[in-house]
Amino acid sequence: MTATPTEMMTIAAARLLTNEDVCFVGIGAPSAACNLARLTHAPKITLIYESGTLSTRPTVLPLSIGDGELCDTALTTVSVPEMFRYWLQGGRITIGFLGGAQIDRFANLNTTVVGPYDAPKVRLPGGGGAPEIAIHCGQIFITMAMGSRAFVETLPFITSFGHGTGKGDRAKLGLKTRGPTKIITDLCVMEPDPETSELTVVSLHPGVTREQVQAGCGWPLRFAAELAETPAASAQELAVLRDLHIRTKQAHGVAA
Amino acid sequence: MTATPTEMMTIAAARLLTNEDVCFVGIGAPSAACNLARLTHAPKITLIYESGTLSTRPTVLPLSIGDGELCDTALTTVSVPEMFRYWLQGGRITIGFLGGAQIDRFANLNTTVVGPYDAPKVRLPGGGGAPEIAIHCGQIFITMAMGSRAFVETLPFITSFGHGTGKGDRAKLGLKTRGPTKIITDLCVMEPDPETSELTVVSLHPGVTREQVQAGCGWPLRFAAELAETPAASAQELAVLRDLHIRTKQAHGVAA
Amino acid sequence: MAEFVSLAQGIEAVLSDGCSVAMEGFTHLIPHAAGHEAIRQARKRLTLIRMTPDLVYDQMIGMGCAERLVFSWGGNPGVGSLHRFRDAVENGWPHKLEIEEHSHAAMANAYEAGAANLPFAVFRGYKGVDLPKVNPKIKSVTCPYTGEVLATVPAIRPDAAIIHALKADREGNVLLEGIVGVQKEAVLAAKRSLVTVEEIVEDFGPRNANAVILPAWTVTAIAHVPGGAYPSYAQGYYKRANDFYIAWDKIARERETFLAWIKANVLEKGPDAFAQHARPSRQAA
Amino acid sequence: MAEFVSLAQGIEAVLSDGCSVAMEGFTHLIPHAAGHEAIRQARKRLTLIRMTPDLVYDQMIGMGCAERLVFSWGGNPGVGSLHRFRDAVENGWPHKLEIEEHSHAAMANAYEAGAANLPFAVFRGYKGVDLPKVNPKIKSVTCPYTGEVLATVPAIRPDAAIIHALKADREGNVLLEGIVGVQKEAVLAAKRSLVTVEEIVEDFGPRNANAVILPAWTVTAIAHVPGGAYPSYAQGYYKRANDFYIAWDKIARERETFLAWIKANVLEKGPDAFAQHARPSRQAA
Repeated sequence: MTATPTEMMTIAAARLLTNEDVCFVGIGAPSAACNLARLTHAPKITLIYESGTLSTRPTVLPLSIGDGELCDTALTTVSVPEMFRYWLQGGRITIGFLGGAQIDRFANLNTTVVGPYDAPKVRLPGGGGAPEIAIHCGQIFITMAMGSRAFVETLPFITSFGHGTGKGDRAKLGLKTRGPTKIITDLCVMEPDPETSELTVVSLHPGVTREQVQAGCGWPLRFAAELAETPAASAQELAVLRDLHIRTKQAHGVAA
Repeated sequence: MTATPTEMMTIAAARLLTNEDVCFVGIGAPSAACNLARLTHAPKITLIYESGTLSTRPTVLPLSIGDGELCDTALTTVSVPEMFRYWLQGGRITIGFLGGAQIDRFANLNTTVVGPYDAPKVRLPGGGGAPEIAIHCGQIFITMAMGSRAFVETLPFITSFGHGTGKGDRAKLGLKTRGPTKIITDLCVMEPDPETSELTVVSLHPGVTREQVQAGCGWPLRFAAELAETPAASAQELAVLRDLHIRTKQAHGVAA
Repeated sequence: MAEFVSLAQGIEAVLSDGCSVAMEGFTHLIPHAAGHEAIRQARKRLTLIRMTPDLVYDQMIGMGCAERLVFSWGGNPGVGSLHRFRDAVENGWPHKLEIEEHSHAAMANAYEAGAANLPFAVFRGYKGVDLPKVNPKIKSVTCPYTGEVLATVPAIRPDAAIIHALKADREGNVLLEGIVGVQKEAVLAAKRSLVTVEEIVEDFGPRNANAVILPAWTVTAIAHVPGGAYPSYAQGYYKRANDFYIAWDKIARERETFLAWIKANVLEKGPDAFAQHARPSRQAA
Repeated sequence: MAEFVSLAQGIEAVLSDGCSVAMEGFTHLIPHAAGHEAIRQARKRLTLIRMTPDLVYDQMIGMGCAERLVFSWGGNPGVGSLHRFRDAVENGWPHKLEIEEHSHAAMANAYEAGAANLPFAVFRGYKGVDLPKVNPKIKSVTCPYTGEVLATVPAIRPDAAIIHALKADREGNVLLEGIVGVQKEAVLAAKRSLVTVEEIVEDFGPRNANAVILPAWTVTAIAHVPGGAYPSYAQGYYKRANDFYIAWDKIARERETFLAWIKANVLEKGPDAFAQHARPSRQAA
């Protein structure tokens, strides 16, 4: 069995998680990655969804951030004001997952508009929890499929803050959290450069070339001097992930 | 049967309450008055204790503001921050009960210190909920036994605000609530004068003379032109109140 | 004190043309039946307030009920776009829609401040992002102790709040359970409120001492609308109709299919149409 | 992640000389056994934070543990004075006690702000009263939208929080129920926390979806101390010992009777002495 690029993204993200993490989980790849970690090497990982469910253990993936499954399997469920005040702003989350329609080389994200704000070409959903997830979680993992319309030179709108215009910008805003530390894509893993905070490819997924990665990015990409290859998905990782997706599809009648 | 002065105070206070009231109840006479009203003419009155119990219906009087009985018989119980934010500051209380060690002629109250704050002669318990009860409830009923050390010319410390130095002071502070509208004592009932807000005796309890009331007050008291006599306690009022006290004593081993 | 009414009476009582309304429910307990009734009554020039407009506001926007939208995330959860919302913002169809956009944290805090009768909320947010440049309501205060500058947002104080809840008792108290979102805050922040419920019971019976309950004297009107949250869900009653959320993407993508769906499923139906979605399963308290 | 410890170990772990501590419980669930252990371990120069000092702090103040008291109502509920508190404030016995006095609303808001990781809380209060004249920590901010001036109080962020709860499960999650006061906020606002519990259970079992639970990863240490709230109470386990609250008035009135009581009931006893007060009656969740 070989992992699809999307599966490889999910698996690579899952590997970064530990039993000690408290994750603020978004729908889609983050939810799949967090639950894959929970069902494999990190059974004690704590998952929190912004709908208020604390320490939830879904047996299928939710389609929405507030599926009943999340509440049924949670330790407890708090109100949304409490979630944002005591839990997110409270600084109790170690890892927040974000994604977006667009990302720039300093891992700032746009999920608001393409084109001018007042007369948008494409109106995207907006920020939701992202602007504050980006600043309150200990660190941020971003999962996004690559493409030159997604990885862009300049964002039309900054919905959530990554590293601004480079190293030191977070500190200037008084932020003590680390911001985006890993960008896990369908082709590679990137990290901010320790000196400049510019995103740098540190690991290529099996079979992926530098050229393929560059083709999926709107700015000239930096590659680490010692470029690693992401270990291939293990049979167990793939089996557990696919089983999770099958269960999910059976439960919802649709994929999540 | 004749009511004792304390019973008369409780009964006179109870009569002022209606089915439509939402009362923020303190321990002692206010609790007895509110529950007497509930057990007689105002069965649908809503009682709230600052411990977080909403719409509570105790069968015995609580000794403390947070007795288990209040929670057991409540519609629900909220946290104390929520109580003070959503319910008291939220403006959802029609009548707040207050008492105090000392009161002045404009119904300001002291429950903090006698003597200088930094070197008190007597250190009293302090404000608790009173400073905000005094400003957020629709109106305030004060229950206090009279005495020249309690009804004083000048307060050493204003713990909760009544009518300040006279009519208009509440409005100057931006307050839209009515403040103290009734002072129910063991000897009489007082109301702020409509023109000056100075406390004025409007009704003497049965058998009480003007001289007795004046003897229990440290400033020259004003009496209403048409001074009423408080209707005597009815047999039913007394029976229900005494029965409540007996049940309370049996439940606690002590009076409340 | 809460009055028991029909859904039509309830919407008439709390919702008037030009008023502001918060119809809340965070994924769970979204008051869809009430939204349909507002469309049937052809309410106009509403300011619609909701963290996630969801299908309920996509439908109302598409039918021209809204003059202004206050929101923090305008997508179809797990699916994609809200096409009627996009068509209004991008193309002004059926007419121009003003938007006031926040983050979730800001709106959650703004509801909380509204319930607490404060004029504004303070939170740590919006650092380094563009939304404050396009939303003049986002301001700041300085902490008088530390000097830290914190974000502020005006309290949400809607004219009306409309929510769906699990149960009401005969006295008009309302019980919520599960993902409770900001519904309690929305009701407490509003001038008047309508609650649609799955069930009316004699009393709630044994329950957790800290159950989430809105006392009768905080609610204006209660309407019994079983299934009224569909295609959202009611914990312990019926599940979220994920397939309908996916189907909506296609229905709402084109104006014609949207209008046809509304005609057949809203204009030519009544609140009873929701009852088929209510399948009582277990007690929720 | 919560560790299970003895009460003695728990107090050693979270409470050091000179630190600030919030031992909360609003009438219900007051951590008296923990207070006794702090006295036995002879903690000194503590900043004691509590809305209602109650008997637990009267005892600690009388034994010289406290340098400073942050409080909002310092009486014996339903009875009268806290004599050891008064003796400290009025006569400096056993030594001078600094006080920082607030209203309940201010402290409740300050705990809430602490739990929310904010530096201060905003509320509408203290109008026309004298406390702001003697407490320089009471300040104000101006609403950036309405111009209204509102009161502020610094967030409470204690070094340690100590509470008593009904149950912990084997993973170290903590369940509260009934009058929950400000305990959750106190734990979330503190750097470290100790929770004494009536019972340790395998798991909480069926419960309300919105039960008040502190997850294991928000708690430092848990000690099993049945009866540990006595003479306060634990909902569903044992009732408030109103007779002891009344008896305390006489015990604490004189220094000698107070010291004799502490010697016999605290210094010469251990946490096991509280077990006699625990009479499990019903499940609380």
